[in-house]
Amino acid sequence: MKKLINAVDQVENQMISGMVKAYPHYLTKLNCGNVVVRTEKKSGKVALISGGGSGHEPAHGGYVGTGMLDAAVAGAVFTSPTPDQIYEGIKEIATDKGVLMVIKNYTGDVMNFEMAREMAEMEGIKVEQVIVNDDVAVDNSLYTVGRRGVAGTVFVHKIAGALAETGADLEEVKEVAEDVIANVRSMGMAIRPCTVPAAGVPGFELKDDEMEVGIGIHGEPGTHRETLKTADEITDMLLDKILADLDYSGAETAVMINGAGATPLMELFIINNRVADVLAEKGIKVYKTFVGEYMTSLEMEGFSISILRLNDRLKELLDAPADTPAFKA
Amino acid sequence: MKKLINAVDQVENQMISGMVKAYPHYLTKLNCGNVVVRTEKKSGKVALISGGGSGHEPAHGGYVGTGMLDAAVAGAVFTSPTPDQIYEGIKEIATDKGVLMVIKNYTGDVMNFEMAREMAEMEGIKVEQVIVNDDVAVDNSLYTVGRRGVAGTVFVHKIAGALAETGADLEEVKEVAEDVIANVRSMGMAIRPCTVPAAGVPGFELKDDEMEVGIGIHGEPGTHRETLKTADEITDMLLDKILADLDYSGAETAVMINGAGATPLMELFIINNRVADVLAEKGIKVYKTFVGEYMTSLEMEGFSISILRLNDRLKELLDAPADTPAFKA
Amino acid sequence: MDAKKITEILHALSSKIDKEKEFLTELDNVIGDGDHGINMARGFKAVDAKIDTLETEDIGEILRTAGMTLVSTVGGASGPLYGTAFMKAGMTMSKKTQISLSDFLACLNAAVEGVKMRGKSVQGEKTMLDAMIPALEAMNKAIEQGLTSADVLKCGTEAARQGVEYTKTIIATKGRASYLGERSIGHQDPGATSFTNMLEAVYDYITA
Amino acid sequence: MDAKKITEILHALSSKIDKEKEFLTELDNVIGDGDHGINMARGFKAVDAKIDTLETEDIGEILRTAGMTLVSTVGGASGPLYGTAFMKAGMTMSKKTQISLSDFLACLNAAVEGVKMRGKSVQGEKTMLDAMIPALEAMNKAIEQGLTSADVLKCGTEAARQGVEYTKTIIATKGRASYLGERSIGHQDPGATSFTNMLEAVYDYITA
Ligand SMILES: Nc1ncnc2c1ncn2[C@@H]1O[C@H](COP(=O)(O)OP(=O)(O)O)[C@@H](O)[C@H]1O
Ligand SMILES: Nc1ncnc2c1ncn2[C@@H]1O[C@H](COP(=O)(O)OP(=O)(O)O)[C@@H](O)[C@H]1O
Ligand SMILES: [Mg+2]
Ligand SMILES: [Mg+2]
Ligand SMILES: [Mg+2]
Ligand SMILES: [Mg+2]
Repeated sequence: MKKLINAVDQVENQMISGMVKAYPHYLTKLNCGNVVVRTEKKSGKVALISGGGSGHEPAHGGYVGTGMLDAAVAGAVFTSPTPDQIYEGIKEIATDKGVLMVIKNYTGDVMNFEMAREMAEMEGIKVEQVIVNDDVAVDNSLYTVGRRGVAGTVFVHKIAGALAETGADLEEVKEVAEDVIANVRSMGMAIRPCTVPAAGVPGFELKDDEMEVGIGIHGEPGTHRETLKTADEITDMLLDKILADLDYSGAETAVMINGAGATPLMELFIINNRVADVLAEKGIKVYKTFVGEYMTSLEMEGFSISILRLNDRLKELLDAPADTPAFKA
Repeated sequence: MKKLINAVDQVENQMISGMVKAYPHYLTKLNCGNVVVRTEKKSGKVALISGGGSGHEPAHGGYVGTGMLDAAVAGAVFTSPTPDQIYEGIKEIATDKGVLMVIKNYTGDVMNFEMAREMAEMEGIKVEQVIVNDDVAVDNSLYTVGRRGVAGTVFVHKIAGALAETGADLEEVKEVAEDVIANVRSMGMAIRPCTVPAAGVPGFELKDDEMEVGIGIHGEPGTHRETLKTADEITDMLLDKILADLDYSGAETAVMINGAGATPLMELFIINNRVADVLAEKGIKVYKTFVGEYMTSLEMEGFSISILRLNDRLKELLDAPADTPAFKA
Repeated sequence: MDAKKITEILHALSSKIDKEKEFLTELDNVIGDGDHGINMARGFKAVDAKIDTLETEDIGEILRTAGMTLVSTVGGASGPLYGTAFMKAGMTMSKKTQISLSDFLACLNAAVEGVKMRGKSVQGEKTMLDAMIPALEAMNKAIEQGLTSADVLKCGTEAARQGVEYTKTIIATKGRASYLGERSIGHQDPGATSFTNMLEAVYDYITA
Repeated sequence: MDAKKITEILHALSSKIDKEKEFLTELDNVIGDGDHGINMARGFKAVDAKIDTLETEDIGEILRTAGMTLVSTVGGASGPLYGTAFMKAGMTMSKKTQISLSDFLACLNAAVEGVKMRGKSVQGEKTMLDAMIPALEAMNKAIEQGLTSADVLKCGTEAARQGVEYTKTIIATKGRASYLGERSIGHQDPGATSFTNMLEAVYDYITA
């Protein structure tokens, strides 16, 4: 394992400390595990909290700030945070307007957030939640606990965060978050695995000419493994699944080409070159494109495509001002 | 070579096309090689142009927009662009106020930009240039052509671009760019090499426990190769060289922790955690920190630290609005 | 049985889990993400430390504290599940300083309900419930038959072990293993195994 | 010698460079970044195509066009250097339809001045100049002695080859090789080598 770290049991807290020291005007760390909140607490608005395991940087701390999240909670690498951490975050940011939890659909995440919610509700804090499940790779069948939440989550933060900033009610903010979830689909792939520091060995292995299609953001297996293809062919494969899952015809969309962590930006742009052409050909209008690292998997090499079907309201909220370390609009 | 590309001779143009398709409101591509200019040409201001080989994304196209560059020119991967490309860029953006070229100190870059300048001057365009040489790794001795230009270049784009946006004269803009150059120092290292697509093999090789210290942004050798150390030890080593080269005592600074391309953000934050502590201990105040990928080297794994000594004017210009695909302030 | 004994039993669970740590992790490696033993051992180590600081006769408080400690140190799926199980058990014992065998079964019943509620799961989904529910049923039956505490617990551990065997035969439809679909068949569930380990520890304690 | 012959000579340079491509690249691998042969071959291929489209008797225009083509297709350090060399040579031949031996030397002189100006370099820095300058001096001396064109060029290529040998003995202080410091000693300069190749091609053409 070749990593730029100090000790495997220090990566999470040194990461959070380094993040807070980089952006003190945006972020303040609570004294209860790796929880960051807005340095300037905003009142009179619904407060948003999200989080998950560490290793997805800039998610989730990078999205704390004006127009997005009010708090982010980071568990151990690829492990859900515990309810008490989440609860402390909720308590710190709660306003009269209530709190919305944005959860990615993993058993551990859902349970830990829900427990935190119960704890907060016992204190009289109004809490609602939405569960993001944008990954179309593994089908939502009898044998799964539903689809996984991946990079589309960032659109939920952006859009629900923008509405919350206007002072909208908890129900409205939850409703728009669910509107985003209903309209966003994602799928990813990888050509090189990542290594959880505490594990010390790669999460999976690929041959020199192999790729894993439909991979999750913790390196979970996807639909299948096959011989590496060209960027255009891979892009077409992912787009096919995404476009088959939701009717985007005639719609305006927001597109995110998300790097898994070790993918050069050059390659993400080459992929976007194809995405733009295919969507144009199909008459799907791209209103805005995001290319970069939004929801990573340590040093995994690969990418995901997320496509959000917009309506006038989502469009307006996507464009609304946001000022966070990792997302500015 | 395992890469998400279509063909080795297509990487540069598909990258630029993908970038322009992602950000059409910011970028327009000229019909003469890989040159991008602002979609909305700004008149009445000094126009800034920069560039270099491809493979450093988001540099340089990502910095074209309000408050930074007016044009960026991309050569083949790690190869200086040719004068005619640069010249077309200059012609497109030139205003009565003149054009400033921001060049990184490589023989090829300097010569190609200077030829473009001569061509432009023959057309009556007023052109000045600055040469960025912030890399403290290889000493500026008899046996070198001076220091290399690396990630500190982004501060030059930001600050000179901000002044240009105010309508300042060419001489003033050049002077502030030189002020940045005089006050910024950088140094990098790597734990894994990158592969130039056309070459097909890594630019160098490192053993499982080795690192290259003082590496350049094209993977050029630095000061030495040694056994991999902890993130804190490596950070201290780079900081020592940077802080010995310029007197930062008592100064306010801007810090950039730049990922080489494949380095997880988690590790960059762990490095910043140490940088912030060391600078605090030495009484060097950090006014602003930038953590991310600003000047990359394809999928090289490593990072560089840049520290800019600020004065009131540089501070104000660093804070001035910027709206480009890769840098927003 | 008083608060002191309950504290001793919790320490016994902790050392049992620590002993089984590697095996549980190996099981989770096959159909999960290979951290169940590590997660559980970390949590019970924290419980060890925490309960020794408690100065209370209230068994409910001790169990609730153990649950909250698990919740705040285990993480992942098993943290909230076992945490909830112990907290719910603790609630049935609120303010009580003695615990009887039927109290114990009421605790286990509350624990099962807690896991079902928290995990939105039922029997037959290849989870810890596939050991917990049969164990509870067997013990309820044994108590009706008037067996001794030791024999009741013996029936319970027997049933739990059979439950673990049963998990080998079914497809996971909850938790990480569910992504494997049919490939999860043939492997025993780590959570069902760790529950069985705990029940064994209780049996060993009262028969020692 | 007229425009047609100059065009033929340029094609001869191109095929010579193409033949030496691998060797030049190998040399650059050792003390540079291993692209000199590739860069030069790409540039001369473009020159090949470009000059055939020219319909002019003006030798100056042909040389300038070759130079501009090199500049816009080679990139890196050698693109501007050789490009400038050819363009400066072309300027001395502006509007001329015949080229004499002394015209050729004037061209070479302008080329040397162009490289020095563009590269901010002088003799002894382990660059193409270490072949160009000795070749020019030797040919100037030979022409004063009244030798034939062929013999003058022979003296030039001889001197260029010696210049290449000399580059092995010195430290690079310009270009990428300069970062190697003392480690650049013992290796011949790629640019000095490619210049010598071109001069050899001219000699071969006029003696063929
Ligand atoms: N929804 C659920 N209901 C009941 N038990 C569950 C559920 N999901 C997972 N489990 C149990 O949790 C165990 C896995 O725990 P652990 O490995 O610690 O957490 P994670 O799956 O988050 O890594 C499984 O073996 C199973 O017994
Ligand atoms: N300043 C300079 N003056 C003269 N020649 C130079 C100078 N810098 C480099 N060269 C020549 O250029 C050659 C390298 O060319 P090439 O490999 O094509 O470009 P690059 O170094 O940009 O990769 C060197 O061998 C040397 O002869
Ligand atoms: Mg597990
Ligand atoms: Mg886990
Ligand atoms: Mg070279
Ligand atoms: Mg080169």
